[in-house]
Amino acid sequence: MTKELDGLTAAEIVARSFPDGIVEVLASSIVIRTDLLAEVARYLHDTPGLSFNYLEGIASVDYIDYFEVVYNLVSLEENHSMVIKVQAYGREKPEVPSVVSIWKTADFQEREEYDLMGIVFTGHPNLKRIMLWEGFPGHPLRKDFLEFDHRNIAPAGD
Amino acid sequence: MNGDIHNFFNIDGAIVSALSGILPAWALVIVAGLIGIIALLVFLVPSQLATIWIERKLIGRFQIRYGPNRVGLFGLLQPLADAVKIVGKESITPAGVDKWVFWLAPIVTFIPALLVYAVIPFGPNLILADLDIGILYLISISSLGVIPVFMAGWSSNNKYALLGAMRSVAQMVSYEIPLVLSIISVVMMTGSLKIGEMVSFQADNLWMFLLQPLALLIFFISASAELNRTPMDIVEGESEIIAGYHTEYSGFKFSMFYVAEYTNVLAVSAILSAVFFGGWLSAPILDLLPAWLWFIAKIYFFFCVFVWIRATLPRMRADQLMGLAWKFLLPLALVNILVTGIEVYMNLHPLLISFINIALAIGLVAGWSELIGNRAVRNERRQYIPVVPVVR
Amino acid sequence: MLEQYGIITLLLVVAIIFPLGGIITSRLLQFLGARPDNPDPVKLDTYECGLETIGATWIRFNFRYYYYALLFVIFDVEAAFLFPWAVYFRQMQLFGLIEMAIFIAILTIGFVYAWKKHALEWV
Amino acid sequence: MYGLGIVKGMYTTLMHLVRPPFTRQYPEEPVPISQRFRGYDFAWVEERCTGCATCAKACPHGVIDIITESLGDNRYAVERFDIDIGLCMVCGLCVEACPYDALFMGIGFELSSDRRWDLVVHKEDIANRGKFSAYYRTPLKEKIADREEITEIYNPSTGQNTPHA
Amino acid sequence: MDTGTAIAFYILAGLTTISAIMVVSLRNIFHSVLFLVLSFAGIAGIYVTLNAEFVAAIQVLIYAGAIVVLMLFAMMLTTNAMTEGNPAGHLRPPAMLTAFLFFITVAYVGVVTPWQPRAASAPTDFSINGIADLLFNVYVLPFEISSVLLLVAMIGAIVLARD
Amino acid sequence: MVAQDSAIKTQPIVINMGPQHPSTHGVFRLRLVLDGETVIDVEPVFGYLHRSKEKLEEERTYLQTLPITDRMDYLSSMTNNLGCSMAIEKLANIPVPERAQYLRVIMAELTRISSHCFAQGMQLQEMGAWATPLMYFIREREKIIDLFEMVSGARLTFNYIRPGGVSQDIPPEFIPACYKFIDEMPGYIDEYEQLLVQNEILRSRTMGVGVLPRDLAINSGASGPVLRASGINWDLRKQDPYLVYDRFDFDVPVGQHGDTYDRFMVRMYEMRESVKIVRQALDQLPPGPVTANLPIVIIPPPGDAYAHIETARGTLGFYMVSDGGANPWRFHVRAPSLINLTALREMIIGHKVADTVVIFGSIDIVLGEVDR
Repeated sequence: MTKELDGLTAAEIVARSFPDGIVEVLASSIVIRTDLLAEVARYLHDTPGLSFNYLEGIASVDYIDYFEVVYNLVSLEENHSMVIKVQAYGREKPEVPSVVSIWKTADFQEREEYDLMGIVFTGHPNLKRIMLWEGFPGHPLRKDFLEFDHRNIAPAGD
Repeated sequence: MNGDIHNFFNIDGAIVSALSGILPAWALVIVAGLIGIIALLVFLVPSQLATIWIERKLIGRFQIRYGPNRVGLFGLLQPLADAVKIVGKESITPAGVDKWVFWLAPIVTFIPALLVYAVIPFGPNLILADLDIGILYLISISSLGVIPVFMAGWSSNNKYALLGAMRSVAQMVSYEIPLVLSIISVVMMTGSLKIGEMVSFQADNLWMFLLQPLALLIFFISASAELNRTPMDIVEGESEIIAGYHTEYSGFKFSMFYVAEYTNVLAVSAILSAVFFGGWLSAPILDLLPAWLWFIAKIYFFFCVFVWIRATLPRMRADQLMGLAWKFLLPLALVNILVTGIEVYMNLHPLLISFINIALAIGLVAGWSELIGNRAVRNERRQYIPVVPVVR
Repeated sequence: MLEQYGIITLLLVVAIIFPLGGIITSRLLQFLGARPDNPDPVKLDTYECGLETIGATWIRFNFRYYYYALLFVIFDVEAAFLFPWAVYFRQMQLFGLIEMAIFIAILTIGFVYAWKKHALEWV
Repeated sequence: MYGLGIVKGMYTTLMHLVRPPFTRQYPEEPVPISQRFRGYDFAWVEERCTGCATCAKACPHGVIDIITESLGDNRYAVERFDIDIGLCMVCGLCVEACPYDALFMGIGFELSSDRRWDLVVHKEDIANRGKFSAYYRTPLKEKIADREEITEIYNPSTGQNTPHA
Repeated sequence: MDTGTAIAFYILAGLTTISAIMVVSLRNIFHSVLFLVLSFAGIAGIYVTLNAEFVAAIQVLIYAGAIVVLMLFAMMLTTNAMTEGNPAGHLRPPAMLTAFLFFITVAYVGVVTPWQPRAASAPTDFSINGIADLLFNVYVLPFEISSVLLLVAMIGAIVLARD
Repeated sequence: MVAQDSAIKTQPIVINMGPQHPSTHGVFRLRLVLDGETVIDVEPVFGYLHRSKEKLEEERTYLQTLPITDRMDYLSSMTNNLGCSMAIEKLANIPVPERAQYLRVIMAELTRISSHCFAQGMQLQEMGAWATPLMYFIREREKIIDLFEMVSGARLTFNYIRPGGVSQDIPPEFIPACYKFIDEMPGYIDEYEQLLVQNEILRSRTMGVGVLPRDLAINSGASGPVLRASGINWDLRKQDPYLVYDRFDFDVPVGQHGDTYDRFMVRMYEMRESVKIVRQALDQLPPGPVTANLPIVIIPPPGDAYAHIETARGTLGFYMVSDGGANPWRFHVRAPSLINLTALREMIIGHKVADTVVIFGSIDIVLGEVDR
C-alpha cells in the first residue's frame, strides 16, 4: 500500500531543508513557495530516503484569484507519495518554475497546462501549445474562458 | 528447333500447316505466335480473376471469416465486380508529378510481367518460344521489373513513394543474386538452360526439389522477395510507407500494378513448379490428367502457398531483409554451387545426390543461421517474473 | 530461332497494348460520363498524410545505397560468367570445377571484405 | 534452428483454415442482442410521464427537449417531447433518472437517416409503442425493498454517512 | 540476312540511336536513365538479330538490369540536377574540345575503315557452349583476371565510399 | 556552382507519419527526419482529437461526467468509469458495497484483457502481418464485449461503473458465460503464443528495438506495461491496492530489457494473470447490494481528491476539485497514453522507419485519451 504522506509529514520533510519554503499546510498536501519549487523538487528527488523519483501527474486549477499547480509525487523505491502545490498569481502571465530538468515526464504535462490553462513554466525547453494550435485565442480551461466564435479562429496551420 | 513453332499446339499446328501454302513464312510466324499468345491470354486473364478471388477467400478463411461472398455464388463474381468498379474510378494525376513517367510506369510494369510467360512450358512442346537460353531470358526479363517500380515511385513526387522505390531497387538488387545463383546449381545438374529440358531431366531422374533442396529454399525466398509479398513487402508496407511506390496511383493505373503483381506471382509459381516440381509431369501414380492441367494445378498450389505465407507472417524490416539476402542466401548459394559441381563431376547416383543434398541443406541452414544469426533472437528465453523487487 | 524472338516481339506488343488499351478505355468512359473526373486542388495534392509536404522530395539520398548497386553489378557479372560455365561444365570436368572455384574464391575475398567493412548493412 | 517458430505459426494458421468462420453475416444473420441493450429506439409512456423533465436534466448533452402545459391541479400535459438521437450518446442516464418509469430505451439500433433533422424523434414517434424497452432497471418495488436493508445513508450536507432511520 | 531481320535491325538501330541521343540531350537525369534502358534494350535486340542471344540476355541482365540500377542510385546522390540539369561550369570548353577530338577520331576511323565483312575470322558459334568453350578453355587467364578486376572494383568502391 | 559541395552528404528527408496514416492509432502525427531510412529526429504532434473533455466535465454534474470518460480511452471505458467513480467517491466519501467492488474488479480485468487483445493485434498489424493475428485477437475481444453488453447494455461506451458501485447488478446468465470465457481464454492465449511468440520475424523485429532504459522509464513517468517491461515492478494493483485487489493471488509480469518484445510479452502474460483474477473474483463474489444509496445529484463537500488506478495502459489518475457545488470545479485526468509518449523520442531515434510504427504501437496509446 502506498503510504500517502499527509500535509504535516510533508511539511516536516520540506522544512528540514527549506524552513521558509512552506506557504500553507493542508490536510493531505502542502503549498510551497513558487520560487523555491525547483530547489524543493530537486531535494525531494535526490535525497535518499525520500527519493521521489516518479512524478505521477501535474494538474493545475484556476481559483480565479490565483492558479494552483498540483504535483503528485511518488517514490517507486520507498512506495510513498506526496502532494505539493504551488500558487501562481496574476492572470496575464502566471509563472511557475519548470521541473522538466528533474522529471522528464513534466515535459508534456507542463506543455498541456500551458496550453489549456495558460500557466507559463519558466525554464521549460520547448514551451509551446500541445493540444491546440498556435494562434488559438485564450486558454480554454480558465474559468473566464466562456465562449469563442469559431469563425474568428484561424484554421490550424502546420 | 525451328519446327517447335509448328507443333507447340495441335490446333495451332493444324492451322499453320493449312496456311503454310498460302501465306509467306513471316506471316506464318505471326499467325502461330498470335494463336499462342491468345492461348496464353485465355489462361492468364481468367487466372487473374481466379487468383484474386482465391487470395481473398483463402485469406478470409485463414482469418476465420468468410471472405467475399456477396457477389455471385461464394463471391465468385467479386473480382469481376472489382474490375468493373476500378475501370469506372476517377483517375487522379496529382499536381506535382512527372506526368510522362507517371503515365508510362503502369504500362511498363506490365511488359516484364507478361514477357516471362514466353518461355514457360505448359506441357511438352506447349511453349510459346522455346529459347535456347530459356531460364536466362527469364531472369533477364524479370530483372527489368524494378524499372517501372522506380519510375512509379520517383515520378510520384511523394516521399513515401520514393522511399518505396528506393527500397524496391535495393531489395531487387539484393535478391536477384541468390535467385540467379540458385538457378545456376539447377542448370549444372540439367546442363541446359531450356526450361523444357529441365522438366525432361526431372522425368528421367528425381524431381528437382529432392535433388536441390537448398536451391529450392533460396529460390523460394528470393522469388517471394522479388514479388514484394509478405513477409517481404517492404516496398509497399502499408503500415510504414502507406502504399510505397504506388501511393499516388488511382483508378485503372493503380489496377495495372495490381494485375502485374498477380501475373508475377503466377509466373513465379509456374517457374517453381517447372524447375523444381516436375512441371507438367504428373505425380507418380495419378497419370490420368493431361499434362498442362497438372502444370496449372501445380501453379495454383504454389499460389495458395504464397497466400498462406502472406496470411501468417509479419513483415520483415528492410535491413533484415537485405541481411537475409547478402549474409544468408548468397553464401549458401555459393556453397551449393560448389557442392553441386563436385557431385556432378563425380557423377553420383541421383538418389545419393538427393540424400546428400537434403542433409546438407538442413545442416547448412541450421548451422549458418546459428553462426550469423542474432542468437538472442533465436534462443533467448526471457523470464517475466518480478526479479528485482522495487518496493521494499 | 529468330522466329521465336518474333513471337516474343508480338508478346511485347500485346503487353503494351493491353494496359494502354485499358487506360484508353477508362479514358473513353470518362468522356462518356461513366467515369467521374472532378479534379480540385486538394485532390491533386501530393499525399503526405493529410499535410503539406515539408521540404523537397527529390533530394540527395544516403550514399550507402550506392554500395548495394556496386556489389550487385559485380555479383551480376559473376553470375553472367557462371551461366555458360554451368552449361558447359560437364565437358570440362575437373579443370572447369577448379577454374570456377578460383573465380568464386577471389570474389569471396571481396565479399568477406565487404562484410567486414559493414558494407552489407542497410541504412 | 531458425525457422521453427515460423513453421509453428504457419501450422497455427493452417489449423484455423478448417475452423468455421467466427464472423456473422449481419443483415441476414441477426446479431444476438443482450436484453439490456441500450439502443436509440426510445419508448415513452404518455400516461406515466408527468412532464417533470428529470430526464432532460439528467442528459449530459441536453438532447431531450420538453415543453409542458399546465393543466392546473399540479398536473401537466406534455406538449413536446423531442429527443435528438443524432446527438444522443446512449448513456442511458435519462432512463435511469425517470422517477415514473415513463422513458425506456429499446434494443433497436438500425435507425440511420440521410438527414440530420430526421434524427430528431418526436413524442408521436415514441409514445405508446407497446413494446417496452429491454433496458434493465430494478423495478420500483425492489428498490424500496433494498432501501429497507440499508442501514446507513449518505448525507450530502455533512459528507458523512448517517444511520438510516 | 533476310528481309525480316534487316527490317528488325533498322528499327532497332534507329531506336537505339534515337534513345542514345535523348540520353545526352535531355535535361532531366531520370528521363535520360529511362532512355538509356531503351537504348540498352535496343542493343540487346541487335544482338538477337546477330543470333547472339546469350549476349543479348547478358546485355539485358547486366546493362538494363544492373548498370541502370547503379545509375539510379547515382542519380539519387545528385540533388537539383535531377530537375534542372547540369549547371554549366568552367569545364565546358575542355569538355567540348575533348568531345570534338573524339568525334574527329571516330569519324576518321569510320571513313578510313574498309567496311568488308571478314567472314573467315569472325566467330560463328554464338551458342552458350561456344562461348563457354572460348571463355573457359581458350581465354582462361583473362577470365580469372576478370575476377581480380571485379575484386578490385568491389574493394575500391568500398574504400572510396567509406571515406 | 561547380564543385562547391562535392562531398557526398546526405540530405535529411522530412516525413510526416500521420495524421492520416494507416498505422497511427487514430489521428497522430510523427514528424520524422530521416537519413536514408534511419530516423535521426522525431517529434510527436497531437491534439487532432482534442475535445476539451476536462472543460466539458466542469459543466456537468458528477454523474453526467461518466459517459464522457467513456469516450477518453474508448478501448477500455470500464476502467475510465472506475477511475472517475473512485475519485468522486473519494471526494464525497461514498462507501462502495462489497459486491460492487468485486464486480468492478471483474469488469476492470476483463477490460484489461480486451484492451491488450486489441493492442497485441494492432501491434502485429503494424508489423505487417496482414490482419491475421488481429482477427484472432479481435475474436476474443468480441467475446468480452458480448459479456459487457450483457451487463451494461452497450458494446463500447459502457457507462456501467458509477460512483457508489455499479449501475445495476449483473444478470444471472453472466456468471456462467464469464466462467465459460475464462475457461477458454488460456487455450486461446496458448494459440497466440504458438502463432507469434517464437516467430523469428517477430522476435527480430522486436528484440532490442525501442529500448526504454529503466531510469528513463521512471524519469519520464511511464506506467503500465511500458514501465514494467523496463524492469520496474510497479503495479498499482500490488503496490497501492484499490478495490479488493489485495484479496487475489496474482503475479505481475516484469520484463528486464525494456524493448518492444518485453512490452509485447508483458501484455501477453498480463492477460493470463487477469484471467486468474477474474476467476478468483467470480469464485468469491459475495451477495448484496451493488450500489450505495445516493441522491440523484451528488454534491460533495469542497476540497480536492486524487484517485488512480492501473488500467491496461498504465496509471490513470483523476484529480477533482469541488467547490461544494453540483459540478466539479476542476476535473483533471492523468492520461497514461499521453505520458507514456514522453520518452517516445528517445526510443525511436536511431531506428529505422519500419521500427517507428512498431515502437509506437508497443506503447499502445489511444488517441482519445492522449488528446482528450
